[in-house]
Amino acid sequence: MDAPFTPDEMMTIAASRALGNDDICFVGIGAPSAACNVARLTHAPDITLIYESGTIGTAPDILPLSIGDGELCDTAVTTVSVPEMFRYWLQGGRVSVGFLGAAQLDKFGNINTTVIGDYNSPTIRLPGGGGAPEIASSCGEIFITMKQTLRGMVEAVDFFTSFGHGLGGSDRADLGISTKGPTLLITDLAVWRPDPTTKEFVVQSLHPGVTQDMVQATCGWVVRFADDLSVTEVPTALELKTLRDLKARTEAAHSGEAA
Amino acid sequence: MDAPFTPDEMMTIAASRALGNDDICFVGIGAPSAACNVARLTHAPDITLIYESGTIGTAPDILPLSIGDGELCDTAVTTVSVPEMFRYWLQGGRVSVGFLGAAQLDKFGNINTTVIGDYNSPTIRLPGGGGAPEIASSCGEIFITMKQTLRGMVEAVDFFTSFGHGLGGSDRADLGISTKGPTLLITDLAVWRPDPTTKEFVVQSLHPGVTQDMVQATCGWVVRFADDLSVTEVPTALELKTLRDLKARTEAAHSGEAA
Amino acid sequence: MAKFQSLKDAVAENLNDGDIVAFEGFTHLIPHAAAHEAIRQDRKNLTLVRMTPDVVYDQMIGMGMVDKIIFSYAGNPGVGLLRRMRDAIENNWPKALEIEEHSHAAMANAYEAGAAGLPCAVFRGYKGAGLKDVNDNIREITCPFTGEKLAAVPSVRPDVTFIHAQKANKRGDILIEGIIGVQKEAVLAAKRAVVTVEEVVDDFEDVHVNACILPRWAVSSVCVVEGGAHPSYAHGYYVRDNAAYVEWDKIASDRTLFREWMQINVLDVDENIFVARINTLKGAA
Amino acid sequence: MAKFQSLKDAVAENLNDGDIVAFEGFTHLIPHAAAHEAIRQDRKNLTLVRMTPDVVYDQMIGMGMVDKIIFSYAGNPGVGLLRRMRDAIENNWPKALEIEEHSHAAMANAYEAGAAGLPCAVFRGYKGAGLKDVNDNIREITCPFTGEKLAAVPSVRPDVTFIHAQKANKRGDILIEGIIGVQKEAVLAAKRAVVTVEEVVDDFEDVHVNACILPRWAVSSVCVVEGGAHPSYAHGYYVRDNAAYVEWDKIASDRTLFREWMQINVLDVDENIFVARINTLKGAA
Repeated sequence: MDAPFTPDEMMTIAASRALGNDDICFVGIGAPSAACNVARLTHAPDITLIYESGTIGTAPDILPLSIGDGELCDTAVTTVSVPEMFRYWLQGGRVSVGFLGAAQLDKFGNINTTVIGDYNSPTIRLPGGGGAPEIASSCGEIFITMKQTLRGMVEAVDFFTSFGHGLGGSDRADLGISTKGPTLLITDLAVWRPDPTTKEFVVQSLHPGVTQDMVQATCGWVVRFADDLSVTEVPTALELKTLRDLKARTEAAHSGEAA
Repeated sequence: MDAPFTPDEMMTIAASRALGNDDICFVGIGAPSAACNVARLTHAPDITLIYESGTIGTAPDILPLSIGDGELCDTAVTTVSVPEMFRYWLQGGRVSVGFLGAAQLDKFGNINTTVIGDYNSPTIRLPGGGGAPEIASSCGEIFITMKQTLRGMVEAVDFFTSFGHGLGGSDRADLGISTKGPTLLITDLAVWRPDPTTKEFVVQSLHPGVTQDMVQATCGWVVRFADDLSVTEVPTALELKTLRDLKARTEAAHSGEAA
Repeated sequence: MAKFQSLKDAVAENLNDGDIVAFEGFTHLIPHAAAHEAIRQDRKNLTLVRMTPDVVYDQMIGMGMVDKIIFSYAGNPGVGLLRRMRDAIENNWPKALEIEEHSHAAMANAYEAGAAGLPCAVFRGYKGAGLKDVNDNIREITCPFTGEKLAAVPSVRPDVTFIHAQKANKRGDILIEGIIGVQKEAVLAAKRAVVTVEEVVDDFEDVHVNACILPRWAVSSVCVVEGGAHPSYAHGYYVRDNAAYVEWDKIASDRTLFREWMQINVLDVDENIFVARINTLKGAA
Repeated sequence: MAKFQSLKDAVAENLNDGDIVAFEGFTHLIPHAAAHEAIRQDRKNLTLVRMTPDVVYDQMIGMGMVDKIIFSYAGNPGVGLLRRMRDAIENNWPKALEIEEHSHAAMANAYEAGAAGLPCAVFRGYKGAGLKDVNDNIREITCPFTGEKLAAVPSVRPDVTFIHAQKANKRGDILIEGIIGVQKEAVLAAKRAVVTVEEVVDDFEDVHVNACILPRWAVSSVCVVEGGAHPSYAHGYYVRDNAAYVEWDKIASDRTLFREWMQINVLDVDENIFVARINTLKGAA
């Protein structure tokens, strides 16, 4: 019998499975960081994790609170300057997967982490793009992970912090962007992939126990489900233990206790 | 009574005197390197010597045979990459004095180390400019040192490897170059400085024992001598000993013996 | 040429009202003590530059010292938003704040171009991104060989940059190790540079030949402030005070609470307070 | 992803006739052994790229393998001129050599731009210099903010780069220390990269956090060739063989003498000869 697990754990573990041993992965903070490190600690021990602080090939024992924690540097193959990171490693085309979170996301994988409302007189001023605009255009492909909410998954983003597939179709290529863009969205309820032609995200699999209604109820656009809709494989005992141990070590370290 | 000395020694020592303790000096190889290190070992112990191999603040015990010898790195404050050297330190305007040698030089301080004859079918193919074109434009000012010969000091250089004062006057500023360019020429016979207006090199002092005829006989342009022409101060015992010890250590090291 | 002096003197001599100023640090080595001294000296009408403005810029904005901010990510790392900065942008409190917003790639390139003495940075970026529609300092430049359109932004050239580093040697050379961020570029791009350090050592003989070292003639002032990065961290000295970052979210959420905290923890003290703040954070580093 | 293999196999798999190839090294760490293997495998119609072509490029040009060279300083460091390269340029022997000549600043920027994935490099250079009149690959670009005219050159993007480094670890990561030149850029700018190393160590645990390390996935092949930089040097292993550079000047001065030397010292041997060449040069390093 499988252990019970939370939607958040399912999201992180499903995301981790998308990463391979040979991937060079540019890691955003939060959920992407957990997924990338679970992958490293399970099926992809040789994956290269890069954080925008300049740490290349890092293998943290605990999850960093920020993208510049000391743990990332201590365990990295090397740590380079931030200009070098963005010029040689990201812009240089050396990164296979960029893993991003989102405050607002639309069905074409466009991400907003800049403002809610008008840019010049925003309702809510969010932190901004950081590395995301060029992560989105320079990495071979983009994986996105976020929890579903009506506020987060919207028909149209208030601001194009980073470009996904624009208004769909060939928008991306038309702008002269040669990378694939968003190829995967993993939420706490489902796994989505873009339609090959329209580029709209289509639900490929529902996490165990999730219904189509639940997905639609927490998504601001009309959801498309794949004809061969499947159920996401449940987390294995190893995956769950790995994630929970990682979170426990992280909790202990960040509250000042020995891990 | 002063010790006897060679014209070459006088040249190096006179050149060394032009450098100050606070100078940040980009050092070409050959005579400039000897002069810069004599300055460091006598009156300018805190001078910063930079070689284009990326070594910053180097203090070699022996003279390097090339601009990338290990001795330069071993004794440097830090060693950076060559792109960083040319971008941050040279182009960034951090260097006060660039010290160059020359295969061919004209009276306006233009240097040729590229070709003798036509560029596309040269009589003699020289090594080329290396760092010199941007050293000449980016350093606060330029000192030049070379032995006088009719082949070397010519009415017009065959090729503008690095730009001095062009055809004189305001040529340099007219090209949008804001640095001073050549402000000093030290040969084995004399010390020269450009006329403030025409920018033509004018002999300021003759080395001890040198006559105006000797200077003209080894110079391909009609030489101007300053109204208040003086005699270069003879090398002090300390200067001579410092230079000779440096050369002896260098000789010993490069022939494989212990210094 | 670096002179060793007190932080108070270094700020007084190098930071003027109306300056463009960068207090740089990428999570690591953020110069908190220097920023607090600037707050105590009540500098006005500053333009702040930083890739990742966090708590110190939130504090300076909340104190009304800032006219404009040039940045690429304004968050409290691992915690959330910057509430004082939001209050300025959304409600003009305590005064309006002009923003010039970029991506990290653009800012990193702009510092790099500044260090390189260039007027602008050229890179491949902002493709499809909304910022280029709201920021006139994002333009295009065409490669004269391929015809490709590239992005251009003005280089960053601060009047003065403040950084925190691990060590100076007795001559005034500066050693930075670990996550080095854009600190070298921020110093070299600036007219003047003030560096606070954890300690002064005799020399750097045992330091790696290619380590990130700023020679003494590339900085204006060196000030010893042990713990001067707190609640940020100094690799090899002390770890990040995550609790302080979490606490800041509460403090900054209320204007009165914010002002009280600033009075007690910044205005009424001096930089000597920092050494005590890292007491429990050593050892783990 | 780096694979450990013999130099012979690495050259066979990575270097093709007609390739644009860089054997980089700035006085230090020049990949002589790799270049000699390329000579033994008799590659043709190469375009060679290097800031400071010296003895190895003189040898390859003299052997008739080279159609074109892109460079910024062609000399025998500390000795004089390159006689085989001169013979090719002045007398078309053994065949004509096309040259594309730049300054060091341009080449360094061109490698940097190649590593950064850009089509061109932008810098302030060539002011008043004659090269821009004889090289159509030196053009102007205008800063869209200040109107300043800057120089532009195409980025360097070799088909394959060869470098020599001190160490690989067992995973295939590469460590370069000392005068690092443009080697990192030359590797990252290239489609493929072959690295010869002095030795393989278990790991880089004791190496400085900011040392120049190329991760294994940034290189194609790693080959252990002890002494593989001779007569150049490897910081920490052996010193420069200055006598060999002086000797080269004599060898290269005569076409027959040159060919005889190449037959005996390159064609009739393999890379295992290099370890003996550094015997008397260790210790002092």
